[in-house]
Amino acid sequence: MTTIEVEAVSRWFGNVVAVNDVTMRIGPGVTGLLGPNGAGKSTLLNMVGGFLPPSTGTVALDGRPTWRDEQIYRGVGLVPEREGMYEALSGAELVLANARLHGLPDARGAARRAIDAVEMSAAADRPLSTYSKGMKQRIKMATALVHDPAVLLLDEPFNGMDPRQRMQLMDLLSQLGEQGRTVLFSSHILEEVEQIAGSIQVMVAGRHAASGDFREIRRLMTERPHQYVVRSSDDRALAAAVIAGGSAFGVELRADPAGGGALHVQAADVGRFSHALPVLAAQHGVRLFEVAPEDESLESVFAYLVER
Amino acid sequence: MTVITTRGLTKRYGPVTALDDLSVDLAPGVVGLVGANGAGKSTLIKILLGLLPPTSGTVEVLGLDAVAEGEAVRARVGYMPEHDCLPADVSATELVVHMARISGLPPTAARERTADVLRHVGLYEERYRLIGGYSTGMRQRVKLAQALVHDPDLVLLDEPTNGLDPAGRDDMLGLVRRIGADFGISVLVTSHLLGELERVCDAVVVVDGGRLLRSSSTADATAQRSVLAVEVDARTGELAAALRAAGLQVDGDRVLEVALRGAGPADEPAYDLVRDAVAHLGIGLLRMERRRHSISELFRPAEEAPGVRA
Amino acid sequence: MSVPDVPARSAGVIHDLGFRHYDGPRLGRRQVVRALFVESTRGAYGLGRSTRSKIMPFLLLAAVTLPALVVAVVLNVTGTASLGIGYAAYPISVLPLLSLYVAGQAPALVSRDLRFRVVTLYFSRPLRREDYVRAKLAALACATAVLTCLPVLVLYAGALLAQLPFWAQTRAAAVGLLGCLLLSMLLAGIALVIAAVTPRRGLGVAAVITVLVMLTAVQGILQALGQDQGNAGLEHWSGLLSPFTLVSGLQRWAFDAPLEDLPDPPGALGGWVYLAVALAVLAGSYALLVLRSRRVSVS
Amino acid sequence: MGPGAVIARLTVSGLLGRRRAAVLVVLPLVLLVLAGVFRAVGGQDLRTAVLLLSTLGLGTVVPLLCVVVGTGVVGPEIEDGSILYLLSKPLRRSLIVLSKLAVAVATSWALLVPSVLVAGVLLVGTAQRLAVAYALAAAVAAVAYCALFLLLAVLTRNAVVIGLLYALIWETTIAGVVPGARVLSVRQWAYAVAEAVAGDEAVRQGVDSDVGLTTSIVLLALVTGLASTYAVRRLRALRLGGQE
Repeated sequence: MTTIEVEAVSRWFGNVVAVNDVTMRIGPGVTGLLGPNGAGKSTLLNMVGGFLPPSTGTVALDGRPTWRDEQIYRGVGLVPEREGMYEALSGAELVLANARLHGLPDARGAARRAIDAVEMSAAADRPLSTYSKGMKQRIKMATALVHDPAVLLLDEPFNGMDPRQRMQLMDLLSQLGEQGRTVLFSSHILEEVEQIAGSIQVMVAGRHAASGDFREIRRLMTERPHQYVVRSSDDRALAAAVIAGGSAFGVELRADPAGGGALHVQAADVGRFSHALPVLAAQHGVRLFEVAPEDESLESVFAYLVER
Repeated sequence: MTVITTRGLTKRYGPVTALDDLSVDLAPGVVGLVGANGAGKSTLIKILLGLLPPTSGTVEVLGLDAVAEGEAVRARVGYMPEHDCLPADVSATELVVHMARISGLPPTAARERTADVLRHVGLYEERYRLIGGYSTGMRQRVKLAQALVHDPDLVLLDEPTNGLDPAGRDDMLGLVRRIGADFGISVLVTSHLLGELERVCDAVVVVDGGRLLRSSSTADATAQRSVLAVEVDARTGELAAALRAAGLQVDGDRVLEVALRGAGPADEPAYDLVRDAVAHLGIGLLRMERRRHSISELFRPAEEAPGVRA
Repeated sequence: MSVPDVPARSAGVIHDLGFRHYDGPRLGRRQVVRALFVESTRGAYGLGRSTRSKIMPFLLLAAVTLPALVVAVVLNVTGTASLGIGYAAYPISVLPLLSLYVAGQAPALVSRDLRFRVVTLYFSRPLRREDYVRAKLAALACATAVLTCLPVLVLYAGALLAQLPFWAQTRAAAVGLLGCLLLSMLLAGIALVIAAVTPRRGLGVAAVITVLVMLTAVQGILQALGQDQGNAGLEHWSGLLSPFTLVSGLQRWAFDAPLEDLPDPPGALGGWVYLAVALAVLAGSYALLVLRSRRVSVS
Repeated sequence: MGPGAVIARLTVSGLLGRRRAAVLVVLPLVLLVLAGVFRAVGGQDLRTAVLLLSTLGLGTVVPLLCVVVGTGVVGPEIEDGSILYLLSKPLRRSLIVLSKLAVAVATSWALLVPSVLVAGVLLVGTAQRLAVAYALAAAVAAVAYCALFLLLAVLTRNAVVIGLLYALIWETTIAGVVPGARVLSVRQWAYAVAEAVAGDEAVRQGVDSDVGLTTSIVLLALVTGLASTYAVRRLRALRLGGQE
């Protein structure tokens, strides 16, 4: 059971500030490090992995700084984003080599168990150069799991994977989280993180924008001014009612590119609006076909978190 | 008039069959080519560009035989590769002007069209910086620009949103939409991030293991499923109970999935029942939309997908 | 009262900035290849590329031309009767710098397209693979020709300014320049064939330098051995091994250029063999490059 | 199989790519072929043998081969990021550098020592112990060169070009012009070793060096030691990722 402690950490390259005064504690379970491209996720992951010294502040595992201390890798597994691996070897040979580099007593057994855990036993003996992106990703996972680490760091593990491969990797990460390991992975795609990350740490432009359980953050986000799209049997009447009701400060009737129209509502307070809408619709006998938040995308969520 | 026509198109690399007897007719507009990694998407694109001879079958692009008249096809087609293909030590303008010249544009036209097309893809003053320092999003825009600069009749975009974050993805999809709609250029776009194809394409071709799974307009492919997804901000259990009491079939815990009878929206009772139940309980309606039958169901392992597979 | 019709001042107009189609002329294969040739030649001197890539080429150009300038100036100042160094002998005297240039630029022209997979953009256009090869070969040959011919021209200018006998100097300079052109083509061919094998720039440079340095070293040693052993055949045929001595041999044989300490093709037949080998190297490198470009898969 | 051996095996799999192996084999081959030609043409005398072994052998083949091997044992792994599999292990960085240096030295010895020995014997048999002298000199030079070029590969991405500039420009033209530069040239130290081993007749024929034997040995050891320790320090602080 290891905790990652990041205390007031900043990191800059020349005058480009990649990570700006970030403090977070990451305990066991699956944590998603979320943020748009260039938010500083990789830089932070590299510092946690001991490959980049923080410009200020400290990055430690259970109190032990990670920079320039190779002993931390007894308990840390790394899955890099880059695909560089010893292509001439086969998957099994690479995982076995990693096991031996860790000096494991039963290297062969550990390697076999790691390959089974990522379901790569069938193709393990083929050379890595013939592997697809998904297979390479799973072998990278095996190399990071072979010494049964307490901490697992994954940089954009889902990049370029199709849904099938992604679903398998998600199940694997969830299992690892349940085994009590501290799994920290970075991603810039909301859908992936939402399904498996118990808690998320959100970074935007190097700043620590939000942290905590994913649903908490979703709920926090609903108190902000919100764009909503509504389709109903009588948009014009509903628009009038909503404005009269006072729970929205802007309504716009816009034609859909795919035909038909929709009501775009700028809700002042989502709580009041979401309560008022069904009541108003019922009172005016307007049938609601669709009610959906319009700016669910990660970018707008974080843009909001930054402006706050 | 079809943009792309293939008949019995097959491509084998030794034991591996990349394309297996594929016959499609793609009309002008934005067509999505969907498939898992290794489903034969890139092989098809190489054959369309006349860079790879098929094992058997015929392929016609813009009325030209891609095998015999490959050069003529490549003159009228733009191609945006999936992988990175940009040199690091030149600027975007320099590269796109050069590629325009290689597509046969005279110098002045090459410069003017480059400036124009870089504006359309959203590259402004960064176009003069060296590509080595570009972000993923900017690199994708340069790749798109070089595919458009010589005013092709058809562009082949191989996973244009790969590696982009949500904002970048929305911009790119908007661009792909504009190419089809405003620029009047037919588009074949491949992807495996499925939600986006629904928003952009007029028609969808689904391939798996080199075989044609389905080819239909987007409307059919994402025919709205007969389920209404409802999300409220409190007392979801009570809402579910109320809806079941009103005779609706409901499952799911945080997001309720209310089964619809599939009849037209006019005489579907569920809408009003949900509206009144929520109003009666005095809770907030966060979301209510028909769960679009997203193409991803096609890819969930057969036994899990709820009977949607065509 | 009717409103006087206001004279139409310059009626404001909002232009449609939409995507404009192009229906102007589309150039043919020849102009496309010329465009690639011009761009690659400029690229070989870093023009149109980052400033960092301009340093090495221009540094070498200066290093190659400086000695010639010094000779020319000394010639005019001291008014000595003859040019210290013959035009034909000049390229050999700066052999390491020429080798370094082609070793540095060949990967920049070819390996760069392989490493960043820019070839995909080229071959997904109506550009034929052999046209790509022709353009790149011609580009490196021209770029190297600038490097080899400039100092010779400087010497020639110096000689004329010093009122050395015009016809003799012109003839010698012409022979020198001809040699430079042939040498540039040979070096370009050899360097590109080697650089095209690997996308790694560092390895490409190392491989080209290794081949050129080894060829020259081996030729020198064999020639020395031939002289020691009095084995004229070995001494003169050793010239075939290195592009530099191939060219100087031809200059001696065809125009009996003043290159006493360099191998001289033996007998009447020797010259033709030298010529045949030179042409074989050029044709061979072209064929190998086309073969390599065929095997490059797009995407 | 201990960690050191595993690192060696991974390094070899990265080093001997098809194309790099071709360059490595060509170099000693040229030396052997030439020795054969010399023998056929009757170049048995000492002077030409010294000429071939010192200029072509120690002067060209040894440095060029060591540039490719020295940078090849670590450069490719840093460039494509696979060095991470070594760095993310509880291994002392010195073990990583020493294992890689061992692979570089072993590879260069395997390619250089036998070919120089055979070439020497082909030329002058066992006269003046010439073959052994140059084989030993090549071996000693290879150690220093590999350590230097390995350090270069850890320091910079274009280690090969800089290595070539040192081997081809510094040690030949500049060393020729500037006597002082000879003191700092690995080749001169190697010549000193050859001079010590070879017979007096050979020394008169040109097997000599501007640097004394003891100084050469000390400098060779110093360069190898310093280069390796500095490589360890740089590898420990090797920064991966971030906004490069």
